[in-house]
Amino acid sequence: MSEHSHPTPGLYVVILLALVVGTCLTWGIAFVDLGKWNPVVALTIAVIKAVLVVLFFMHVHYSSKLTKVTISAGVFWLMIMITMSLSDYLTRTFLPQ
Amino acid sequence: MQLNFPIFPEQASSMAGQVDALYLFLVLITTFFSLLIAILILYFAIKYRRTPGRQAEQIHGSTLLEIVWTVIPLGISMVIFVWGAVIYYHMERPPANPLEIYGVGKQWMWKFQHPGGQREINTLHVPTGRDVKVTLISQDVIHSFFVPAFRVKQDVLPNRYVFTWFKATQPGTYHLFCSQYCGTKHSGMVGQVVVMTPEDYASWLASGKAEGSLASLGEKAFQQYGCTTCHRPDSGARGPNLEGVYGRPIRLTDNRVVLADDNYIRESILEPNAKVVSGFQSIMPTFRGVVSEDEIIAITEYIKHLSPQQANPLNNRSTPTEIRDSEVPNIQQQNKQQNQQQPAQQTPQGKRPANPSGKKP
Amino acid sequence: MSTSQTTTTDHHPALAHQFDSMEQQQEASTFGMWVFLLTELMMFGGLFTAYLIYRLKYYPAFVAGSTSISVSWGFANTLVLIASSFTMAMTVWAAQNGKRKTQVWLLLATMVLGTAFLGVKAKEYYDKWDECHIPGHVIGKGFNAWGGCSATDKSLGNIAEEIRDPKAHGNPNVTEVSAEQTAKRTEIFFSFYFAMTGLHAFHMVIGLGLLAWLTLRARSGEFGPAYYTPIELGGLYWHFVDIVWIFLFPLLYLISRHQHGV
Amino acid sequence: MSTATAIVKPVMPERHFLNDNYGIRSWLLTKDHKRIAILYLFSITFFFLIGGVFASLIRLHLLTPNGELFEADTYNKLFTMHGVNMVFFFLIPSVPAVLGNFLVPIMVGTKDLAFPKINLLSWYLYMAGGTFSMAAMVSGGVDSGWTFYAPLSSGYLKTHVIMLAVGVIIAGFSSIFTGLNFIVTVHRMRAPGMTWGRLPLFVWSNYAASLIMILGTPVIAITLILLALERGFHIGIFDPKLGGDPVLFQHMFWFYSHPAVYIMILPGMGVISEIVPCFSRKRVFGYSFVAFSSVAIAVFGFVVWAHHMFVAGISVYSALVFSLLSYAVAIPSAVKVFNWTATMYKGSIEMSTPMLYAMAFIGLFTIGGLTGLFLAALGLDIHIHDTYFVIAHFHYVMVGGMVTAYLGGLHFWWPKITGRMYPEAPAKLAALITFIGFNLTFFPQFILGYMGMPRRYWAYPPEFQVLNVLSSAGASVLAVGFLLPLLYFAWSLKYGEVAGNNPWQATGLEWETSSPPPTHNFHEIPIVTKDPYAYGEDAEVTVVH
Repeated sequence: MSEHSHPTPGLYVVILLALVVGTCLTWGIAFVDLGKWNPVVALTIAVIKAVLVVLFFMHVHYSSKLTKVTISAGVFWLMIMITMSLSDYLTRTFLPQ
Repeated sequence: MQLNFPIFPEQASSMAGQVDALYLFLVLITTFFSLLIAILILYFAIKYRRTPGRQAEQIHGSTLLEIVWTVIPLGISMVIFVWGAVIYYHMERPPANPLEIYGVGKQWMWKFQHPGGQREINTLHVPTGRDVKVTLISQDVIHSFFVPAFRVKQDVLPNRYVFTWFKATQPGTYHLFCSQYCGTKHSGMVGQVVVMTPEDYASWLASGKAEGSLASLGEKAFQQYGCTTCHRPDSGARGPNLEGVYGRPIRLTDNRVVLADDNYIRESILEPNAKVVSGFQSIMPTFRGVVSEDEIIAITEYIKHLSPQQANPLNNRSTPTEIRDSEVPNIQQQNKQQNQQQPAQQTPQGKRPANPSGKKP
Repeated sequence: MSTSQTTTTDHHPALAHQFDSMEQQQEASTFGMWVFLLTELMMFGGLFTAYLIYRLKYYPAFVAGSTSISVSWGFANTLVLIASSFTMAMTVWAAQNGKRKTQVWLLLATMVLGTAFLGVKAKEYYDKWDECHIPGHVIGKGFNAWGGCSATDKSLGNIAEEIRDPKAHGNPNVTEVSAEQTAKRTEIFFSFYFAMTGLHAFHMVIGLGLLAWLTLRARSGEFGPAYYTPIELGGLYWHFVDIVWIFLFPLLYLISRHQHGV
Repeated sequence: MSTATAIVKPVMPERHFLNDNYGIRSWLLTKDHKRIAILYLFSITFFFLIGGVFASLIRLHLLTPNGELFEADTYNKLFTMHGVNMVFFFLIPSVPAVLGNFLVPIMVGTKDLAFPKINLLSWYLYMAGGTFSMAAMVSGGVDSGWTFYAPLSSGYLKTHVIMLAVGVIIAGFSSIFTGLNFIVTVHRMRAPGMTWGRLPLFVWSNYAASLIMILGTPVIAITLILLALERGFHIGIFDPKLGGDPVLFQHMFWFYSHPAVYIMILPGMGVISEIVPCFSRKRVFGYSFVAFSSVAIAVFGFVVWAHHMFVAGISVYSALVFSLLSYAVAIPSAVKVFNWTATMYKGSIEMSTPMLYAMAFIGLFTIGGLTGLFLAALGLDIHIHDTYFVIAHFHYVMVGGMVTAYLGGLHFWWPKITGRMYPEAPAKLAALITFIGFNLTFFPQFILGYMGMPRRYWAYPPEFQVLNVLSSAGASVLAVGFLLPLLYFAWSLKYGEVAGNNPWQATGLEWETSSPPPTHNFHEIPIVTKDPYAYGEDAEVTVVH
């Protein structure tokens, strides 16, 4: 990895600013009524922020394919857990309590 | 020790034959492949045993063979899947016009309530030739209602109704097991299912001491807890009118549509504010910790029997909230069909449970 | 075979015996960290799955519970954590470029920010304690959605009151009875709030321990362009914890905020 | 080739990992993967014996139908502790932590695992987890069943559920670290020339199992943590009384615990893939299919978990999906069985002890796997779910499959680990006894299960007694079969014939180094130029050292 290029402090500052803007945006939009899109927007911003952190702060943008595959596998497995669990809950009348 | 021990369970329900057929098919498959592999291994081990000078013939593999023994098992397993799924679907889809029995599991006993008001503990009497639907709930941990002779099993969950159904074919006495580990006396949570001919069953029903039908018990509870104060048919009522509501889609304040089934009624008693009917205020207090499971069952049964004076009101779709079929979530469709048969329900000897609507709430 | 045991002379002191070269060591260590973060992801993932299912099930209660926690503190904490991620990223950069003093200062800055985060978290927890919004019957004096089981100010933490607040222009059908029932169910929201933020805070504490250890090693000049793997691994861990929070913030603090105002 | 080995009488190497260092410290603080494997060997054997004692007591109790030997509570504790010990402290770590730990670095041609300290830590975690579970056992036992189903375990039992759960969680982290070490080692530490296509199948299968360890185990950890929180602080997660959902516990539990059975069986399959070619003197048939089927099992294994929940109240549609997907796991398993069988075709087969175990494995695993089809078939599973049929099925896979493979592997690599041969005659006898005892124990349980005998029953209807007596009788035979190896393995440490580097004339890097191997595995890091299992080409050449 040492031969690969590394991000510079300048880029780090840009990412930091992007993250701060993202956070403020999340906060601000939370008070605007978007109906059912509120959580979607909030999570989309969260995903973008997470991707920025992963790519640049965690250097994945500059890392080997193996690292990228590893991360994708993790996300994929998480999705398996969530979607397959929900496949049960969403297809029965929800547990009345 | 019984030395003439059986090695195959009795078949006492309409489902048993179907399940056994699949079982025997699978036994056949298993025997065939196990023997095939065993014979091949032993044959190779002997035929190609190491003798001085024997050289193995190097074979790297064969893609054709790999494909063959991928596709054949895949084909066989798809047959098994479809076969199993068909039986399962049949099991999960309750029959029209069943005899409805309620069962409550608790550490460590089974309680059953018949529509006529008869109660039993650890014993369940059912007639032959009639579809019996057992609606189950647990008072504490998870239990499982298991009658091997019928090939039915259903985990019994706390706080949620589940059901299983069967059609007994052979009179006799069969095991009832709890098959989900439920604590110290798990193996003591056993009982009997007594299957009788319809005539015997009728006389058993008649001989049983019932304090009145389940629905009439429910009516008593309904009045005792003051439900009638708000749930009235007149226009000024503070709660929705419950007449003919059972089995119908209901529109809620948040525009969702749910089905008024056993679970919905139960939830509305215990957590009234969770799904409030459109046009009503959520002012009903919770009855959690006040009513018992048995009473909820009785009240549910009572609500089922509450019908407006029209002939068959539950088939009448034009409810006050105007719900179209397409709005009802798919999963609920099948429940609905089954539930619409409800008003026709009668006990075998043709005696309707004490008519609660005689005293219109 | 390039390296074997005989050529020990050109070994970097930090090269472990099982590796052939510093490069292999660094690649293996980084990859190992990623694999570990995968398990962490699945661990938090289990919680997120459960959270999602209950959020669907008890949505009104989750809204009420979410509204009762302070969005300002959560917002501030998000910024603090993002800033700490930045200083951590800069630490790795400083190590790569052999800036020893900068490394130490940046590590200290990261730790200060991390501690600040935990401080805010502690303050939030204390508020919930004060309002008797701790789920269960063992810690505190039992859950009380009406709040104020020990506080003098009775208006504090009355979730039922908040649900009925005219400002809450959500469901016009809210009545005293239904508000009470919803308020009771917020207990399950708080179970998840404490489980998720608690597990996250636990990771922060471990992270701070790691950073302290790294600071000591950085001070002795152990890390430079040739060897900075531990700093990088610490950074990966710290950023992961940051990412978890990036999701926790909207999921816990911002459920249907628009109905209730700040 | 037999003449070549007969002439050169092998001698023990002067220095090897066992005599490089002495003293308790050199063991307890060792970072050598081989010594850690030995530590695991002893501790796992210990837990196997404890679990075995519980199993024997269960079978003894079930001789009579009315529950005459133990109280119901005691019986419930017995099967709980049997399950917990065997699943979490024997089956999951057995092949990976003992044989895998010893062999994976040697097989890929490196000096040690990537993270030796973490490897040692994982043994300590295992022991700490074991200590918690033993403490729970000693302080009164736990009667939750190894599945810990809520709300029974979270709200109703009076025993030390939390302590046991903590033990399982800690042991889980031990497993995570082992998996992590394997994955990194396989990716980053392979010797020059050791391409993915040349990796021994044992490494492939351990790699696949490691994937499950790192992706699945954290979920059981968080599940049990939530369970412990609910039990300790009465917060509502799973208990419906507190607003929770008990089915969610089952989803999360089986998300790990179903793939976990592949953690158990995959490394066992790897052992068989080594033994069969060696004693058939043949390349493994369809190398890449066997290798990829391991990975396929690991991946598909994650999407089938709810087939444990067909009667638990999940939705009809989800049950259909999970049933369909369950058959996806059956295919790669079948592919493996066919490939092993084909490997024997036209071989030069020597029926030594490891081969006997391997053949037993193939047969028993076939039965175990095929009876899994019964349980994945929805309509049929309704009847046999939670009966002795399930018990028989998973013991066929776990004992008939996994334990058999473990014993086979132990015999196969015993000369490599200790430098000495085990005695062949008693070993063959033990293999035979195990096979007979095993079938006698568990075959009747299939019939019992279809008859409807539910599992975890302290007392049962009298018509089930004959089959239960048969099963118990088989268990006593099986116990003899399991105890015999203990004796002759111990005996062989002193009196066994010196094995030499490659007593089986097998291929693979582990056979190119001395037996026992030196501390750093190889005197010189090997360069791999051949395909794996290159039997019949120049296998003999490698023997001469």
